[in-house]
Amino acid sequence: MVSNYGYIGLFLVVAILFTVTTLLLPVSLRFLKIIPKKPDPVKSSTFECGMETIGKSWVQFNFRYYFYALVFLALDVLVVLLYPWAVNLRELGTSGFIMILVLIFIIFVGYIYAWRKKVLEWK
Amino acid sequence: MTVALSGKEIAGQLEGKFPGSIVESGRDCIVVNSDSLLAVAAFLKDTQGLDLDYLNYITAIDYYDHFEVVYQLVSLEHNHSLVLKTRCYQRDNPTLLSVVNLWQGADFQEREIYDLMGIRFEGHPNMKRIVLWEGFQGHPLRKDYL
Amino acid sequence: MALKTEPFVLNIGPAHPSTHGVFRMRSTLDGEVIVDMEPVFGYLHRGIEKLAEERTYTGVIPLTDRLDYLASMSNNLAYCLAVEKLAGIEVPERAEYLRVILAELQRIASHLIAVGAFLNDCGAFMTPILYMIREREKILDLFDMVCGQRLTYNFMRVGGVSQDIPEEFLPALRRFVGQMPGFIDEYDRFLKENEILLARAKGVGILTREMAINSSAGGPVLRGSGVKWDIRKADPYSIYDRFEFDIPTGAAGDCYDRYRVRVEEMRQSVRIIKQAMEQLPSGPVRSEVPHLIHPPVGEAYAHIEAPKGELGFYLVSDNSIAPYRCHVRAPSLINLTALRDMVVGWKIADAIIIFGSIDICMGEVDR
Amino acid sequence: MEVGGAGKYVYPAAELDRAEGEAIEALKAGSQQPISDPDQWLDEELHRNILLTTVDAVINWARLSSLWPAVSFPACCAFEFITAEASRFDLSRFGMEIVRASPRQADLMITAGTLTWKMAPNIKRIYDQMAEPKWVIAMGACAISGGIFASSYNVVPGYNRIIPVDVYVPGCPPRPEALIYGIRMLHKKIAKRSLLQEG
Repeated sequence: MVSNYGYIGLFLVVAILFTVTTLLLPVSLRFLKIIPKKPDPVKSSTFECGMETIGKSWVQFNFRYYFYALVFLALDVLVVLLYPWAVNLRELGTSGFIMILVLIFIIFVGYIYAWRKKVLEWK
Repeated sequence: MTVALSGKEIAGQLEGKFPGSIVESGRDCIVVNSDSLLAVAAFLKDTQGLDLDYLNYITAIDYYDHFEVVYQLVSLEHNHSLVLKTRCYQRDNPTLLSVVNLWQGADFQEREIYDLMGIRFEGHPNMKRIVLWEGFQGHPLRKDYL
Repeated sequence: MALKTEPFVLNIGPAHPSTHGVFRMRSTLDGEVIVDMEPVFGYLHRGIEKLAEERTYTGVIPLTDRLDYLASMSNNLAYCLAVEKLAGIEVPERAEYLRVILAELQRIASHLIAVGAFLNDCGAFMTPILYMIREREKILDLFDMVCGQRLTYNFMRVGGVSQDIPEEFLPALRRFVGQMPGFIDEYDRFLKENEILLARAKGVGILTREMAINSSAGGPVLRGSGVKWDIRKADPYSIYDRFEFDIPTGAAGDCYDRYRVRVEEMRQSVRIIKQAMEQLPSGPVRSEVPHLIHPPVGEAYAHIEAPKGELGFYLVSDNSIAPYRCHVRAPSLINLTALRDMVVGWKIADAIIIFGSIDICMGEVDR
Repeated sequence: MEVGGAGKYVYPAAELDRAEGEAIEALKAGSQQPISDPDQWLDEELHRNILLTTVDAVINWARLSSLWPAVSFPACCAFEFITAEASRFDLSRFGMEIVRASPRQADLMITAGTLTWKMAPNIKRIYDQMAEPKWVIAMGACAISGGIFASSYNVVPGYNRIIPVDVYVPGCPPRPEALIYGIRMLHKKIAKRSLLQEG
């Protein structure tokens, strides 16, 4: 049992190590003066095919994009939860299977509701 | 074989409808004075026997004392074509009537003639430079452009 | 309840991977849907028509190479036809056949890039275009054999062709003409009923028949809308009346029809090259034309069916060694007239495909 | 779904064009003299100390073997560059097969094509927005000196009026082999680079 948690601990350490190095690498290289640093205002302005941007992009756009995001979020969480379950399906046995069925059923009800309300149709 | 309609025959028909609009009619082209251009063009486009509904190209030539604008019109069903010319004599701010409402294909070509040759087309929805930028001095394709 | 949304302006600008060169669409967007679009040109305007007025008639030929740099052979052919019509110069038989073979090879090469770039815009990233560039390399080798250059050939002269073809050209051409239909069938097997391509291109960017004629579109754009108009049949120039080939036309005038028209045209071009190869006579490749031509005072307009549409040269001469005026009827610029009406109402992804299906070349648009 | 408030964020086209025109005129006035090429450190004797050479070598090797080109394709040379990228001449042997649309991820600008005054501010802006260290290959006769169009009223006689150029590749258009030779010369140039003079 301990070795299983040991694996998770190892996985956690590697994950943290990886994120920290990728974040700190450019900072340290810049500190060691390997990466040249020449900031100028044009370099930090947004790139729009070689032109200056026109007007503001913080504008009010269509509300339906929000529905897309919501439906995606629901189904994405379901997928994330399915992965670990699918990996060790045999150890969990039928009780694990029932739990997952309940979870899928809940998300399925939400999906049917969104479908009936014609959320994704673009009027 | 695209038959080039003979200028004389078409000029004869036009003389009846639009008296005084034909300045000169060569072997395969008609020269129309500029203010009756739109009427003649509409007639050429809509009459049954001619229906020249395809504007092939518009170009302008600078002959020092006058500009000559050449339109080639083609009819896709009858497979015949006609060259229509107008002349405008002012040098500083030449203007002509735009044929965009008859043939939408004239849109960019007229803007390009304005940009490079300096001939303004009245009635064009978007009459501004097409290939050069707004602050450009002069019109490059003119013969007296340095 | 009305959803209040605000438009914002986006530059699908000059340095954009899918605008086939330096073309800018200043589009006003409402969310993803294009409300208004204004095409902006001029980023490659080199003033070729002004430069042509300071060069001799033969000196203008290298300029015409750089007009539509994907179909330089066709530009040379159109310009030489115009000067020959102006000066009344005869062209020997062998030169006529060589011109037809090279112009049709150039049409295949240009259509390969057109179709490849169109599929690239549809999202089939780099796969089809790499296949099609592989075929185009074979054509560029043939051109390399003939005139030593891969892109800007400067091969045709007033009164014929600059030099005869080497003897290994015909076997290589025979091998290419044998393989090419197989390659085109290969593309069709992948792409003809590909449901992604059908979903993305069918019914998108409809150019109706009347709008196509009214905005004087030409070439595959016009034929895609069902108008059977091809200069090689309607007004046969050089010796095109000796070959049989048919003209593919689309029905609905959407992006898929224009794509199908271009693929079919490649097959017809192979047919023409086969017939031209058998009837290729021997003899001189260039009539005696003085180096400095003095055409009589007057004007002439000659047009050909270039891969992108009707390419014409309108020359005015005043009996001097340089053209008084050399106007180029650029098919790409005129095909773009209807772009705004085809794009408004669609999303950005569709606008990129509609623009790709018109297949323009910026060297010709801006001249 | 009515589209309201159009005036607030959408500026009239004429005003935008005029602003663009002024930017072009300003740049045209300001860039009459070519910018000197950034290779003055190539020939003067380099005082390297031992410690840095291995670090130099590793970093230079890493940089030169993964140069990603930025999108700046005005004209005919673009298609020689695309065929150089394609399977026959295969630029991915040098780690260059991805052409980056945004200059943020690019460190090499291959200027394939004629530069006109209307495009000059845009090219300068893209060059400025590229991350350091960046290099420029001027590909084609038009990029070096305006080429066949040098006498035109709208052509910039050479990219070095606008941006500093590292390697010039002549030809109109240069064959892919010539471009690859130009890229190899840039690799040699990068290999000579040392951290001392950057600091």
